[in-house]
Amino acid sequence: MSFDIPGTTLFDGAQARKGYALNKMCFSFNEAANRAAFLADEDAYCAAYGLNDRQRAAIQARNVLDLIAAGGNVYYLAKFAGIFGLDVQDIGAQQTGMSKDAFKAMLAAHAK
Amino acid sequence: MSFDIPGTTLFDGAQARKGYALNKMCFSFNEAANRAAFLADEDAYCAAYGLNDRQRAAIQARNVLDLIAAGGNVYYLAKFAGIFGLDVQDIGAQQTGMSKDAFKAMLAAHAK
Amino acid sequence: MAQILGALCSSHVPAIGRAMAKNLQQDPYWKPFFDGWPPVHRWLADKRPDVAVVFYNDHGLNFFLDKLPTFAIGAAPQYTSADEGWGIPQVAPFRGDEDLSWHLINQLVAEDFDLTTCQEMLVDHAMTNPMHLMYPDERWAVRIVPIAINTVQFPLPSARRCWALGDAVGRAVRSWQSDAKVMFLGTGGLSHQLDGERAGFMNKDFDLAFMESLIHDPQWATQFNTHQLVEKAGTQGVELIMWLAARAALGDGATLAHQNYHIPISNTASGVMLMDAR
Amino acid sequence: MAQILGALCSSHVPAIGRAMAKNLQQDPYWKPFFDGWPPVHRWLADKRPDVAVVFYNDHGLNFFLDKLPTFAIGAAPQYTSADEGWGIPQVAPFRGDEDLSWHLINQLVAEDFDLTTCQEMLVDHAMTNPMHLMYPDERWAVRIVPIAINTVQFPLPSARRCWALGDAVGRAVRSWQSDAKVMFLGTGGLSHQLDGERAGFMNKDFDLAFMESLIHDPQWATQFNTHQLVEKAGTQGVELIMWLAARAALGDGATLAHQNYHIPISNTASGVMLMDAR
Ligand SMILES: [Fe+3]
Ligand SMILES: [Fe+3]
Repeated sequence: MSFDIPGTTLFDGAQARKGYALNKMCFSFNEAANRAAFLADEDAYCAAYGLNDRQRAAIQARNVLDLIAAGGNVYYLAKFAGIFGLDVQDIGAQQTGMSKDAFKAMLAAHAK
Repeated sequence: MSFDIPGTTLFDGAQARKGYALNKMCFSFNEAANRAAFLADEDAYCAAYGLNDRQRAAIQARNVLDLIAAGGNVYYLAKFAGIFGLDVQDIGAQQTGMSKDAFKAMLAAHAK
Repeated sequence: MAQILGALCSSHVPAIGRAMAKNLQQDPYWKPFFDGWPPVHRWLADKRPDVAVVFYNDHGLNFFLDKLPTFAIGAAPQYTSADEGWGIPQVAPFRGDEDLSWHLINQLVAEDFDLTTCQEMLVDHAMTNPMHLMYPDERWAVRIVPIAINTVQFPLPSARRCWALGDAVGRAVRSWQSDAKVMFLGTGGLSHQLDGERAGFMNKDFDLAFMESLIHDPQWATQFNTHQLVEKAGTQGVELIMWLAARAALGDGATLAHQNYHIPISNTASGVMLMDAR
Repeated sequence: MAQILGALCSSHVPAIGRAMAKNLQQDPYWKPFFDGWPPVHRWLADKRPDVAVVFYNDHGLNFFLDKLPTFAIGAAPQYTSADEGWGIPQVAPFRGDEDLSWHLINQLVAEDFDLTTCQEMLVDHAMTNPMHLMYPDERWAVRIVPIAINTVQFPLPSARRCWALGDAVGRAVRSWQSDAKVMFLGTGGLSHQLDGERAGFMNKDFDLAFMESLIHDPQWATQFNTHQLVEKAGTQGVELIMWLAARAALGDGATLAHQNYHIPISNTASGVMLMDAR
């Protein structure tokens, strides 16, 4: 289902179907042991969850927009980002193509 | 909540609260490895699930009415009965105080 | 638009699976039950449904009391059976119809049904036995969408609410952009009780009245609250709400294609009922 | 009969927990946000609620897509937080109010809310942060009943349906045979979006209009469908349905006791709003 809110992908049934394996892997990162296992052998961990090539590439690139396009849900992806100590401003900056400082300035500008 | 259907305990919130540990243990019997672990060391298995004394005694006695009184739900208890190869007619006979043959005859009599 | 063929309702007790595994179809105990199925086989061969939306109840395989849904719907590409505690043999996996699953989820949530959606889901004897009875060779000719209704923990959804669910499912199927032929399956019942000193209870008069009502006065059973249904049909006899939901999905008017009623199989009064959509 | 004191609505973003862990309350970035809380502390000290019914959304800690409920309600003696993927420190466990949980389950299922009941349940930052803001010493003075509303996967329940849920919860609390003093908590929002090229979106005008509406035209937001709410408030701003449910639970009429609005904390327009029941 396509949507006419620019820059926005709603996580609907179509996304959920596409992203199940990816989201299941990211859900597993709630546990520290799983985060460590991912870091120890990223390829094996992704293979165990049956990621497809597109998902695997997006994980490898740590690219949030690609992960969303591959069916990722931001709530689970945030746990993946957490492995690298990235917060929501880091991933906001990455997705909007800004520096983190520029992204934070943009956020603050909404106060006006 | 008490109920006026004789010989019947509805599995409602009061029962669910009382029986959670017992039902959780019985739910685990979906898996063969857990059934084997129970048989290998019944005390340890019951302790791991935190059964109270009443539940422990009912499990020990393999007594379905006692298990229900202790908060057991028949759907999960059936998995416990399965460990011993008991079917629903065995547990029906036990609960009604009949021999299995007498219980089966009673069932067949409903056809009239 | 999708076409609705009819609804099949059937008991699902575990003993059926054991009887099939042991080839007891001609055994005197089982023959009156299995003799109810050839007309269903002819109907399936004739109508050739593509998809079955299955109203059933989980018996503590996929759901536990930590997350117990009133209404759960599968949205998985495949559903498998599993050991339920008795080491029973597994059957071949079922193919899901994800397109229909999501269409139903979208339509039903929009109509204020508070579904639990399941992209992964084990299905128990309440799915496997009726499917196995329909297709004895285990070559499932239909894709499925499972809809599980809580009968484990009270409060259960009322018969009235289950009718509303089935009605909404039926309307959603009719609005589905697909050339698929769809049937409904309602599994459970009829009267029986496994637990308590009342174990072994059955009620032939009520069962026959209920079956009759599905043709001539289909909302008849919605007059009863859950406690009344337990009183009349037994603690597990309340599974008749699956039949009610399947009948509701047919919409206005249904004609009886076939029925069979037999006491006892296992602890249960068994019923089979096949209805054509009008 | 139980007495309803009021409703507190608040943002819940994870960064709040980190700020509290680092004692940043007087830091220039955080001060405008934390300055919104002393009036809440005075209200709590004055009113002394016994129980909080908490409308919140799980962010993938307790629920996954294999069993994703539209509405889930806790019925546990205790609720604990847990690592959500960032190794955040856990807070003290929360005591549940099982009596109220089951009273709500019985009343709500009877009113055709298709709940998923949870006798065991982990609660995430959407529970811990607002509770920690209310009780900075982590000595929770209230027992809780958590009610989780799906905001993870579309279709979400509509704003209208969430209003109806809150309304039914409020009526059920008023019929609860107890001398407990009950408050409602709605956590989430206000406008923000974490995902996509639109990340960083906020909408001050809409947020202020929404907050104002809760006092003078409380069902105002129910005119919007979920897509409109995403457009106006962002993909995570839809969490305002928690505020709406909490306000609905108050019933007719509510008076504003306190409010605070500040941009930004983390990626979010933060709001705090305290309403007295009439
Ligand atoms: Fe059954
Ligand atoms: Fe949130």
